[in-house]
Amino acid sequence: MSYWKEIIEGGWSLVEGMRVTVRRLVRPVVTVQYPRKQLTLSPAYRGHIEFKVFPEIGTHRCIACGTCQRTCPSGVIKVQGVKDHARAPKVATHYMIDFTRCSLCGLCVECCPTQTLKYSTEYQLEEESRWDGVYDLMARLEERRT
Amino acid sequence: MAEQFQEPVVEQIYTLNLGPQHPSTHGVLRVLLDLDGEFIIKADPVIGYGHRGHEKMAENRTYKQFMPNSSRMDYLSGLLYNHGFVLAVERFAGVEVPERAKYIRVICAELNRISSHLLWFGTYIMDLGGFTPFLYCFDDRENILDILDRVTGSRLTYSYCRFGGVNRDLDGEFISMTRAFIERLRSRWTDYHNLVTKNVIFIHRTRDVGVITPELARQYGVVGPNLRACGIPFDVRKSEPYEVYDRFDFVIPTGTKGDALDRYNVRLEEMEQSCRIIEQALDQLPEGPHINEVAPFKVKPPRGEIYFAFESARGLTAYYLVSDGSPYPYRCHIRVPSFGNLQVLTEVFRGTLVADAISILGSIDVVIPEIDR
Amino acid sequence: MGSEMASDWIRIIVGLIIVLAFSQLNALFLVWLERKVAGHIQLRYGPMEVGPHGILQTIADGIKLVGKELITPLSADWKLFVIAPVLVFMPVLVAFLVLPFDENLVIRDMNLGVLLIFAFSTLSVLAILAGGWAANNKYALLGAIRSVAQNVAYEIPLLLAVLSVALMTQSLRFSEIVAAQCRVWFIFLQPVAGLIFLICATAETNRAPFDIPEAESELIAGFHTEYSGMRFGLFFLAEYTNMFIVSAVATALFFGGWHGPFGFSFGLPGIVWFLLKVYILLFVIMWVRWTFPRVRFDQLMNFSWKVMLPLSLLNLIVTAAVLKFI
Amino acid sequence: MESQRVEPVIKFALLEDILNLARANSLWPMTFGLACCAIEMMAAGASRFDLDRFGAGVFRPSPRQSDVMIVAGTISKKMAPAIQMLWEQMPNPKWCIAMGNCAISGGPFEYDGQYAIVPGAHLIVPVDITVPGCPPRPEGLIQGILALEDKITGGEHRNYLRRFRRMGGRG
Amino acid sequence: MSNRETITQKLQAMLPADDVCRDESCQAGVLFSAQVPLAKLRDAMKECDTAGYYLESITALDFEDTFELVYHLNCYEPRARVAVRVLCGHDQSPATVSDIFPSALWQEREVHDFFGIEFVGSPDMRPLLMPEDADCYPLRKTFGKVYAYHKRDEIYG
Repeated sequence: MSYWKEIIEGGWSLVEGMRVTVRRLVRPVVTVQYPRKQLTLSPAYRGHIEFKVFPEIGTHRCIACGTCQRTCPSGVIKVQGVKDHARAPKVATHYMIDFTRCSLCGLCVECCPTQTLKYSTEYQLEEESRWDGVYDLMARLEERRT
Repeated sequence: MAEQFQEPVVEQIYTLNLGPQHPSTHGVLRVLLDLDGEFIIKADPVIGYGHRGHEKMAENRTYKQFMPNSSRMDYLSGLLYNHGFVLAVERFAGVEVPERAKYIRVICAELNRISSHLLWFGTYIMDLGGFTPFLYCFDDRENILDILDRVTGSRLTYSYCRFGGVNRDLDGEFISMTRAFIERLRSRWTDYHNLVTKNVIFIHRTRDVGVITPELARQYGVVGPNLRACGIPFDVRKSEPYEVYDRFDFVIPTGTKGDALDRYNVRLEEMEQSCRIIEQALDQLPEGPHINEVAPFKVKPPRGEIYFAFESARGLTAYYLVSDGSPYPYRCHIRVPSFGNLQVLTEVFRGTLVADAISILGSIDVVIPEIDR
Repeated sequence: MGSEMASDWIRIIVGLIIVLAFSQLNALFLVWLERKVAGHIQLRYGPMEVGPHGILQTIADGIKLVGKELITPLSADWKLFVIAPVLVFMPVLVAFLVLPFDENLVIRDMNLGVLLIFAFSTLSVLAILAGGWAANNKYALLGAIRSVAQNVAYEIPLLLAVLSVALMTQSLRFSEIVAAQCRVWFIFLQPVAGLIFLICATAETNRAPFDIPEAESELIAGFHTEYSGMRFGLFFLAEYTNMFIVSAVATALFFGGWHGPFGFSFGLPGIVWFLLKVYILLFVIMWVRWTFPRVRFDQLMNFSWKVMLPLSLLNLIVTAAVLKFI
Repeated sequence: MESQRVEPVIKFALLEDILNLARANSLWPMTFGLACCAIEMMAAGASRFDLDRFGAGVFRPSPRQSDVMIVAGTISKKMAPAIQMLWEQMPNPKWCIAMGNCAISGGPFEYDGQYAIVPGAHLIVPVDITVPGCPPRPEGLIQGILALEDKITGGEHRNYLRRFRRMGGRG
Repeated sequence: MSNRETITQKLQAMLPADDVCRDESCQAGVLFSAQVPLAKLRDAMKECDTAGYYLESITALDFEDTFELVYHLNCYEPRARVAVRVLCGHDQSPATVSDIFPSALWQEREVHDFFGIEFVGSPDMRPLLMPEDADCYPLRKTFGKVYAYHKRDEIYG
């Protein structure tokens, strides 16, 4: 008789499973239609790094000390700076990052002595070729400021 | 069925190649199966397709620079590995960690464990042929990723822990979202049990399939939920309590027979235990700094070695660090749970059907880049 | 004699054109319906962007498949490899010949209509075997062998269930079977046979819990692993048209063909009732597919030989006994 | 090893347009996850960022029936020949998306002493679209697929079946 | 008497006193570490096997003067990890333990992959993680970019 009991029990468990799926069928859909509606990003989201714009001086405060260049585990950052005259503070002129080698660990943002780096909120990136992933932070800063 | 299976006399063995690209090998694992009809005579997993050389990278980077690698080995429980690495170096170099940071780390680690088990639950049922539970689990998992994204900044590979604390402090929103998530997850268990656990096809596909006896588990070094399914309550959080795990009371779920169904039940029960840990941790969350400001920037552990074991989602994982006093580790060996878990397959696959092999491989829950390091 | 022959020919040609058009459009609609039903069961939308609510999605898939390169593996037995998709699609079309869409809307009402359908539906198994074997791919071979074993195992209970209905109506002609159900449908008189028929039908079309031949997680893509482009498209369309035929036969045999429920037709023509019931049954088959995991191969065999066969035999005996003594 | 594209001899403008439009709107990706980015690819296919809305949700396991190969994860030297074989097995109008930093340029695992990985999928497979990020968010992958659709139909305005402008990214 | 007490007595009986050190607080994660000569490796492992231990990991350390193989064994009791350390020169090759602990099979293959240490008597020594045609031993300090290369006593004093 366990033969019949097993069949009936098995059948009932199948119907139970179908009830769960049909209830989900009528439940509202969870999808966020991405290109039309976008999710609100979390405040801590880590995109690629960017310069902070300090209101008092209107631009970044990078002194091209190279700490971030040395700390980065995968050697993503290349920075160059120039001094006006012997005793003037050094100011960064070129700041390039190869984002296709970055692992978003955040060491550069923390080790920066002048705290001038922050995470951008770019998350919809796609490029045609590998070399488009190299970003020039100076140009982005100008672009953002204008 | 597997015991009375003798080596059949077969003139021409039909070798099937569960290739590096196969929907149910969770990554790039290749298993060479010698088949007699549908039954497997010999299984020989070939690994190394996901080898990235983590241990060599540890020898030419400082401890802080090896941080991103730690969460990329087992990307399903990235935060647990990150947490383990940071704990190993802190105990080695003697760095102080404020109380609040310890609780934050435990909460995030347990959330990551639940998300790893949820993904296992989805992919395991998909291996057995049911597509829908996979998407329900991803729906729940997205909630956890939102919560963790809110505080760590990334969804999968976290570099959230620092030597001496965590990168960013929790806020009220995080706590309310976590509590809401736990209620939501608990309310869904009845649905999942009706859909899968009570399903007669699922039960027939998993009961008495891939039985691992305690003796076999001991010989092959199987750890984690697969070991607890054979009835041995061995959990690093209880046997070698690290961080603040000794302040929470939680039960170690164990199975009896050690078959795929027991592994399934043990993992579901573990998700429930993780929820309990998170609730207790949220209740006891102290105030205070989230990072030890005076922690040295360049960590220099003393000469010698440390073997720090912690419980990742798949079992006992350990960092074996040898230091020569410089900020660069001399040798960093990572003992990975899935290494032993996968090796036991050569024994368990013998005599089973191909469909059973997929079910066993799914129930053991391996992540390939974790094995290949 | 001439005019009678001529009108017969016209009927055949018009019927053929309607059948070809209907089966293609219906298959495209079913693929879209399946992806939408699967989507909404899984709390997502399914095709949305390609045309309003994604209705042009399957047309885009079809055109893309037509435009794909047809790869024939070098070591494959190319003659069989090329014939198999055509062989799998041909019996499916022939089965439309005898389906009772409405009172007199049947292309050719043969007195052995039911037998014809099942005779041709077994042909598709041969095509799957030819396709799997010719592809010279280990997974395809395993898939083909499994599909043969499965179809043979589930053919017998299917026929026995149909036999018990034929016993009640003393005929294999569709129109008579449907006519006999004008007041009470056979599903109420033969519930067990109906259930067996539905289960074996899903197994026959390699669907849902019984989709062992093209088990995605075990045998990559089963027998159509090596097929690309429109050849794979033909297998795909054949599967959905097969689903339509099986549920049409189930409606005709058990759910009262073109009759409304309990004789009240509420003014709707017969064909509307028939298509309504067919699409409800199709929805149930899709619903089952997205709910259950896959049965293992030997459990499949045990289920057929140890559960389905005895039950259908018992049902046949009970029907015969009841008919004898009334 | 740059395998060249076989250009058809006769070009019918209208037929080419229709075919490209159909191909763009039914890109069947091959389930081919290597490492962490595979989980984000699954998340993109799951119910919150549904890829099936664009017709790209049918993840075909066999290379014969797939159009786009999404290389998601680190390519180790042992895996490179397998990837090339898979690329050869795909029927011809085929595209490749390199998803994640490891597939684009070796990502965090690329340094001068690296012995185990191939620094970038472009060395073994012709890559059409790269999606940087480690791992890129599912929206990034959807952007990549939409960019591939624009590349196939030759410009966003020519994709008549889709009624929204692609936002974000550089566009 | 718990497994870890039996194994400590057995190993202490087998080895001279100075080769064995016991650290109750397990600060370095290991309760008991024993420096075993190459010849006695197999029977030390047999002791651990009979005492109910399982092999957790085999690690090879590369120093200028010698290799060192560290076998970590653990049992299902709190704080019961044992480390069996074996010094084997660059040219010597230790005996395999894969017949005592089957899990050692893959771990020895991995150590052979990365360091080129031959294990006598191991059933198959095919490369595990490296491609089949790998000729270099990557984890040796002489291969590729490495920070430092020390002698053993510079670290272990």
